[in-house]
Amino acid sequence: MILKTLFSQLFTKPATNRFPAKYMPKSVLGFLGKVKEGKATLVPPVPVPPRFRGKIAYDREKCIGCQLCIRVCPAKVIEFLPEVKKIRMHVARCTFCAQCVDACPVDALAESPDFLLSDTDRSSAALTVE
Amino acid sequence: MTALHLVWQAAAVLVGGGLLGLVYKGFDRKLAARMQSRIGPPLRQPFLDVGKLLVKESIVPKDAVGWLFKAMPFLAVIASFTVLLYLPWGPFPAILRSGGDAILVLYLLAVPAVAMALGGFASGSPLATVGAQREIVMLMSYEFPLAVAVVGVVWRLATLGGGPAFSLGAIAAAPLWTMVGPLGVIGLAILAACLLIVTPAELSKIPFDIPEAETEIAGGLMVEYSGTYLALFYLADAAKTIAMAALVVTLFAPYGIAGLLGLSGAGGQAVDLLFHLVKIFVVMFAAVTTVRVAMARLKIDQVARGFWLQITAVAVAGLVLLVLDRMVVG
Amino acid sequence: MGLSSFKRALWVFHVATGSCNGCDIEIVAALTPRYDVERFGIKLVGTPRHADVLLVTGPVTRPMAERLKRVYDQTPEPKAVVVVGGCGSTSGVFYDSYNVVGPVDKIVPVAAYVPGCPPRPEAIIHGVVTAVAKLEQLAGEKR
Amino acid sequence: MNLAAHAPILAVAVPLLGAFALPLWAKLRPSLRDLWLVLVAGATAALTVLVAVQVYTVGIQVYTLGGAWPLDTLAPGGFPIRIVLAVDALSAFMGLITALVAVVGFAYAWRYLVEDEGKTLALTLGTLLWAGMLGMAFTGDLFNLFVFFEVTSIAACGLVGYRTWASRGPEAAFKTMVMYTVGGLFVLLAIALLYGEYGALNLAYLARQITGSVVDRIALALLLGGLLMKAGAVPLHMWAPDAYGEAPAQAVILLVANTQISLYALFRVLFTLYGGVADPAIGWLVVALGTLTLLVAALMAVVQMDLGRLVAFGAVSQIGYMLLGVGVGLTAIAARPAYGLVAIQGGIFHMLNDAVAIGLLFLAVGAVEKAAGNRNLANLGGLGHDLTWTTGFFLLGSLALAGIPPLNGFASKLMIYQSSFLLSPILSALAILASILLLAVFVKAFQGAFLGPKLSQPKPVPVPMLVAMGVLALGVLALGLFPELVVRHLVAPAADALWTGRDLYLRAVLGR
Amino acid sequence: MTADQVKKALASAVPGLEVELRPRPVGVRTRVEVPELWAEIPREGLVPAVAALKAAGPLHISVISGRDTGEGIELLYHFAAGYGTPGGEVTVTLRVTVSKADPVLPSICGLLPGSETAEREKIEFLGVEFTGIPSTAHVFLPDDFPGYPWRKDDPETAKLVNRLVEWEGKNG
Amino acid sequence: MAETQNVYEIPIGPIHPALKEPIRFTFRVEGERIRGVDIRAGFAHRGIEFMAMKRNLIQTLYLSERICGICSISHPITITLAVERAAGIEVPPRAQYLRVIYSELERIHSHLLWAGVAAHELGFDTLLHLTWKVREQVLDLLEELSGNRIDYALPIYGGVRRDVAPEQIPKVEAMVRYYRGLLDELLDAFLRDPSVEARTRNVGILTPKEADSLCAVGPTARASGLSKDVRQDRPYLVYGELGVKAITPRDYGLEPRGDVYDKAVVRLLEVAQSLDLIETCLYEMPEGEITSFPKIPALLAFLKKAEGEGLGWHEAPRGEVIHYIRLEAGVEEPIVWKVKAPTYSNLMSWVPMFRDQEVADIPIIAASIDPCMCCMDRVHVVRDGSPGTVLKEELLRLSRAKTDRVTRHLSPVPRHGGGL
Ligand code: SF4
Ligand code: SF4
Ligand code: SF4
Ligand code: SF4
Ligand code: SF4
Ligand code: SF4
Ligand code: SF4
Ligand code: SF4
Repeated sequence: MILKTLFSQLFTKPATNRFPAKYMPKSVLGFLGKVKEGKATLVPPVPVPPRFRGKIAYDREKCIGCQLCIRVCPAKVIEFLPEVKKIRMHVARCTFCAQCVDACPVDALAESPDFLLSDTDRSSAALTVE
Repeated sequence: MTALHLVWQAAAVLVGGGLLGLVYKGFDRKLAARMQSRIGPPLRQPFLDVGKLLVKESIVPKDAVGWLFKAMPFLAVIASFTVLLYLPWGPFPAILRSGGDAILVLYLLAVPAVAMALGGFASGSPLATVGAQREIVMLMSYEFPLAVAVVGVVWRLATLGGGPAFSLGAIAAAPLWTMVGPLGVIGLAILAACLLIVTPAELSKIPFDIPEAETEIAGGLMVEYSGTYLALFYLADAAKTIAMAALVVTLFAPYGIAGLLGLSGAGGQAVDLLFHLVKIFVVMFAAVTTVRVAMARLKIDQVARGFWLQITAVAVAGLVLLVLDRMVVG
Repeated sequence: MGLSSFKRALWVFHVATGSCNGCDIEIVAALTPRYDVERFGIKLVGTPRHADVLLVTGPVTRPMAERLKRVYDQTPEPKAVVVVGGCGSTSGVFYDSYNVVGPVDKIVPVAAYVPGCPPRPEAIIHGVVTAVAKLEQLAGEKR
Repeated sequence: MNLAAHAPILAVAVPLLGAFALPLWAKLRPSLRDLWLVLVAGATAALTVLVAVQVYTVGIQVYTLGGAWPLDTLAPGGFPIRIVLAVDALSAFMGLITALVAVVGFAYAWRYLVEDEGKTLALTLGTLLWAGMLGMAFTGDLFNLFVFFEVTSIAACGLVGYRTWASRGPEAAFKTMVMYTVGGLFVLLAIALLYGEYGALNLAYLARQITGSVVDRIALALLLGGLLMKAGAVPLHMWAPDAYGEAPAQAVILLVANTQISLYALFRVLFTLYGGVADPAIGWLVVALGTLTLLVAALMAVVQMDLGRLVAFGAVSQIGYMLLGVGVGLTAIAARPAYGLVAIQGGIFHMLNDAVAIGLLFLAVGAVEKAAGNRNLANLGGLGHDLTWTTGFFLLGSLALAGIPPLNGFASKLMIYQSSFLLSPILSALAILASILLLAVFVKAFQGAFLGPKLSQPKPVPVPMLVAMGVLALGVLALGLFPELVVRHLVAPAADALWTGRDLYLRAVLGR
Repeated sequence: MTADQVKKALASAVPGLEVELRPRPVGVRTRVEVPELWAEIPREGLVPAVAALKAAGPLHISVISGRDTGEGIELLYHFAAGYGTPGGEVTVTLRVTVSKADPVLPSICGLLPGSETAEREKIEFLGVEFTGIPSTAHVFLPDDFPGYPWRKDDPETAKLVNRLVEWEGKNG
Repeated sequence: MAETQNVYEIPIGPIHPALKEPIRFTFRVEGERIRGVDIRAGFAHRGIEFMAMKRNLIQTLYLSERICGICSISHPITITLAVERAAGIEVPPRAQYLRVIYSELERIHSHLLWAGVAAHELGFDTLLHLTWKVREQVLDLLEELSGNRIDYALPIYGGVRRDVAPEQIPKVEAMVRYYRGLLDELLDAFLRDPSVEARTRNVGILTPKEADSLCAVGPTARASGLSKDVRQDRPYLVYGELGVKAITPRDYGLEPRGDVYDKAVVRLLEVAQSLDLIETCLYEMPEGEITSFPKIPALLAFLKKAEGEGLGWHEAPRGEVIHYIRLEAGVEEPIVWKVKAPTYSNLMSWVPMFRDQEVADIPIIAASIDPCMCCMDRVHVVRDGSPGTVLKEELLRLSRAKTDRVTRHLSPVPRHGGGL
């Protein structure tokens, strides 16, 4: 009977993960400031598994400019910078398929656990990887 | 009682009732969330919602009959808050009393529904129209069992010579359960059950939220309302929830506990008032919160048929038992 | 009251403009017990009239563009648009279709973008919070 | 000549004679006709008020025309036509209702009726109907009651059917005529029986003599039947929706008042004539008919698609409430006078409220028809965008009729619920149910006609029509907000007249 | 149903039809071969062939694929014959080519109502016509869509393409 | 109103709050009953097949994943099967098992998703919360295995991209155990709840005959009692040797009626079936390579040379998916790629399912085939082709007729009861 489940859930701990705080703070900026000062804590999101496909990390030093990543990327994320033979990634376009990671012959690309990428500007510095 | 006194008391009840309504709404949402294994919104969420709605733009759609569209939220609020004035509050008698306040309350409870339906109709949107149609059918469906339950209790009390007819105050003062015979007790229990079933319907809560059915008609009645007008309906709903639960309590469980605890005077009154509020909460939790989390929405004709046939039959059976009880007990 | 209650009682309306369902189901997931955005007073509503925030997913197909605009116009002020997903933010993989006219910010003004394909529910929460922070900043500047 | 003393007979005679003169004036010039009508109506209304004031302040007014004394009618071979008027508080109350309705109706008709569509005829018939109603209300003897009954019947049927170009008008008139004639025959038969038994037609005299014999009972049954038929109570209501549907709006409200006058006559018979031999069973019968009427009519209203017919069923339903109230009073008054009196007051008060509220609705329907050209809900819609006042009036009337507080319908219905539930709780539950049904129906109809997107551009509603409706709307509000005043000063004396005042009435007429 | 049965049915309907069997090996421990039949069929043969397939056993149409071959339009009707037989379905693909000058085919909706969506889709995407189809309304594209997206010689669709890559053209 | 009621058209769609893609229905309604329906899709049409003709196959693979985020294994698996067939690529045995495991995980998540959405359509939000709460478990596992909760990016031509690592096996087992323990509660909540039953029994019936002739697929067909399941009928991967049997309501001891209730039965039982399949594969799966092309450049080069055509098919959670692909040597892009999603086949089943049903049943009936598009919740008053042509009056009249019907139902008197 569903009522049994309901009442038992009434008295058990909710399944909710409290990211980033239990309730909406009165002021988000204020809260973030407090977190910075160490006066408040940010509840972390549900932990991501080891090989989570988050924002792609780019090791500019390793990159040899072979453009393989560009060939496999389905979303036109990656821009080739011919003068320097390096790449620039426009993360907002990314589908996080990590095919570029698989393709890169020198492991210049890697998956990162970073997935909280919201921004008010889709071509901000945080969303541009060079 | 001086006029000033009256005004003061009325203001207290209105403000208190409104606040209480929002608080209960907060509890309702919180508990529903907990039953669904969620944390749910903070208790003060309804206040925030209303506050937010008040700062929003209030749009009157092009196809709407403007004055009616705007007037109806006010009518709903006025009616549902007026009910609060006619209800006794535990140890405190109702602010307004008149011979027929039980009937008056019945009608006043119907007014917000009518106001919502009219508002929905007036908004000129097809979805709102469908919702309003459903609201009207709902109103027609549940009103009879509701009337039978209220009238039954009032009548039995009158036959026992308790106070002026149709007076909620009299009912609150003389709990019927101990005055009637065994048949009467069964009858009363049946009527109480009917009233509990009517409660979510009266408040348009699942499984009776047909007029607003979000997945079918996207908010139905309320589709076109925004901002302040929506806030007013929100408040009306909060007040009506309280009123309905308080009506159930007044009719079927008007007991105080101050006597049991040996308290009297101001302390006793405070305890009784608190106890009254707790009872309201229990009714709301049982008839609204629990039901709405544990059921699917029904279809309008299922509801109409159910109320007209089954629930009406049950209610009438309860009434008949009361009548029989009268013949036996006197 | 103003902003302080506004941002703690955000009612959102979801507009799918040709998304692949990925973002849409994650939006719904954000409502369900694990993430429960109702904690923040966020509520999914059935009509733009009740909405404060439009959650837009998808690259905006040709037939949906005009409807998106209409929904935006129907939403009472103040309002904010949060784009959920990479394809809504930039058109993503759908960059060269004859039936895609997006991305969303070409059609309506956008307050925050949530990259991801689809973003995790937490990222969606983060997106809404980002939008709120932006509102706060704007309000602060005005003051 | 003392105007006050002759006021009762003048109140009947002025409209009666005035009506016959109307067509003559119209032949000369329509404006002269209108002037004449204003004079006649004004005089009649003033006379009615005067009578009422006298009755309420001084007491029962008895007037005999064609004889010095009411009982002279007994004398064989005397003056053949003898009109005995006996106006007590209830009669005066009814007179006031007719005056209100008639004045408002004429004001409305001024711009509502179209000159070359029988306006003169309609006004003539209306005045005649008014006269008949006043006669029924004021008369003190049975035969005159019958005569005025017939006057109203003829005038009413004329009003229903004079618009011969409306295909269903004559048909409805015929239907109505049949019912009225049958009703009239019943009444006549009853009178004959009573005359045969007691050799008298004077109400008061008969009331003294009546024994409750089998013949009396048969006569009562016949009277009940005839008057209920005219009042449009279920199951004898079939003519009413047709008639209300076909007659012009200002006439409909007169027809409504006419049904109330018939109820008045019924109450007169039940209380004054048969009061001495009152039998609770009769009371129960009236209660049952009342409940049936209010419920069945409400249910039938649900399925109407024609705005006029829909309101008509609402009107029939209200007759049920009056019957219920007075029936409960009849049943309970002997055993529990307090409740009985409340019930009767409720029933009587509801007459006034009904006249005002349903009158408002019918006038609004007329306005809709005038503005939009039809009354079919399937073709109406969105009138609220333009006809703001009419919209408001219709809504107000609907809510009042459904008994939504604080409008007038609630005040009287509450009295009816309060008292009827003592007889049986199910009665009040059913009465409440019917009200809610009506509410639902009217709200639905309201939305159908007035809300939603605009379908076409309606014509504006002429100001006099709006004013007429406005007067009734004010009535709705005033009666709803201050019911106590009205009950205390107007209704209570009228109700008293039926029961406690019976002896007074008999003594006033018979002199002992 | 076996591949042979299907072959026979097809052969009886369209005499002289060449049916190619392309067995498809599947499985890891126990390898089985799932029969796939492919046949090129003149458009007059389509309806008789489908009728024969239907007569031979429960028939299901999965979809119709198509392409612009340059000279003509090639439609591939993918069926599952013996639909719902555990392990016994035979995939049948009938290839019909029509010229661009006369891109008309008979509809098979009469035999297989489930093929309506697929046929309607081909109308809007390839600009073919079906005789006897219950409805020709578009399914996916607006009714006033100017071109046929899968045609190679269709300039209209290309005009509608927006290349939505914001960084292109900015740098190198 | 007379008995000769007019037939009205109400168009419904295409925006709605809950989820999924937009579509538009045009219902022909008589009084309150639905007499017919026309369906317009394409609001979410992004021209994927068209775009693919301009992209290489690896890019196309990720495009196929974005046909729909719910079936983000099904479409990639199907396209890989088609390409592998066309290009003649062998898939290592372990990869075949892994593909089955991933597909079945997807089926579990998808069916639970459906259950929640269906409950939501019925206004039973608690069930939405409960099912989606337990659904998180399988999403966690999918995230663990694939690196994302949705859009798994797992299949690749020639195999799969990620293995189930030994340390992940206990997690898979834990998930299987978790759902086995919950199954009864789920069945209870959906199949034995009176209010759910009241809304789903005998609603939206699709008879076996109709299902057959309209080529319905997946749970939609199986709920009507047809024992059709691509995994059973037309083996691929290792399904042939796993002994999959199509699930019909008979497996729950019910005679199939083809209504919404039966569709719930089938889907819930399939969750149990998937658990069994996952367990079997987990233990039977041989060791070995997971792809025949560990190096992407090699894969790209091979595909560029490949020539041929091929079909791939798969039983997605909603039914048969089939892809046809044609490759030509020297061209990286597919020459033709045709995608057939299950909803495509089931679209026409709506027509008989809606017929003679009530307007209030539209949401749940539409949801019952688990469409990838079902915008019925917003009544969208647009006449075909020209958005904005307002037909509100019609709808108003319709809704009036509805109230009339309901109230007439209640009223003991016949209409026009006032006749002499
Ligand atoms: S993760 Fe995929 S979409 Fe993103 S950059 Fe790499 S290949 Fe392109
Ligand atoms: S594949 Fe690797 S090395 Fe080549 S361009 Fe990309 S990041 Fe650089
Ligand atoms: S961002 Fe990705 S998951 Fe979201 S709708 Fe677009 S393609 Fe789908
Ligand atoms: S799969 Fe085909 S039909 Fe569907 S959106 Fe893509 S191109 Fe259009
Ligand atoms: S329904 Fe599925 S196949 Fe059709 S457009 Fe949407 S995602 Fe593509
Ligand atoms: S069936 Fe639906 S959910 Fe599955 S891939 Fe197709 S569109 Fe997506
Ligand atoms: S069909 Fe309904 S659930 Fe699906 S996208 Fe449209 S509105 Fe949303
Ligand atoms: S305007 Fe039309 S498309 Fe837009 S939300 Fe409303 S119904 Fe949907």
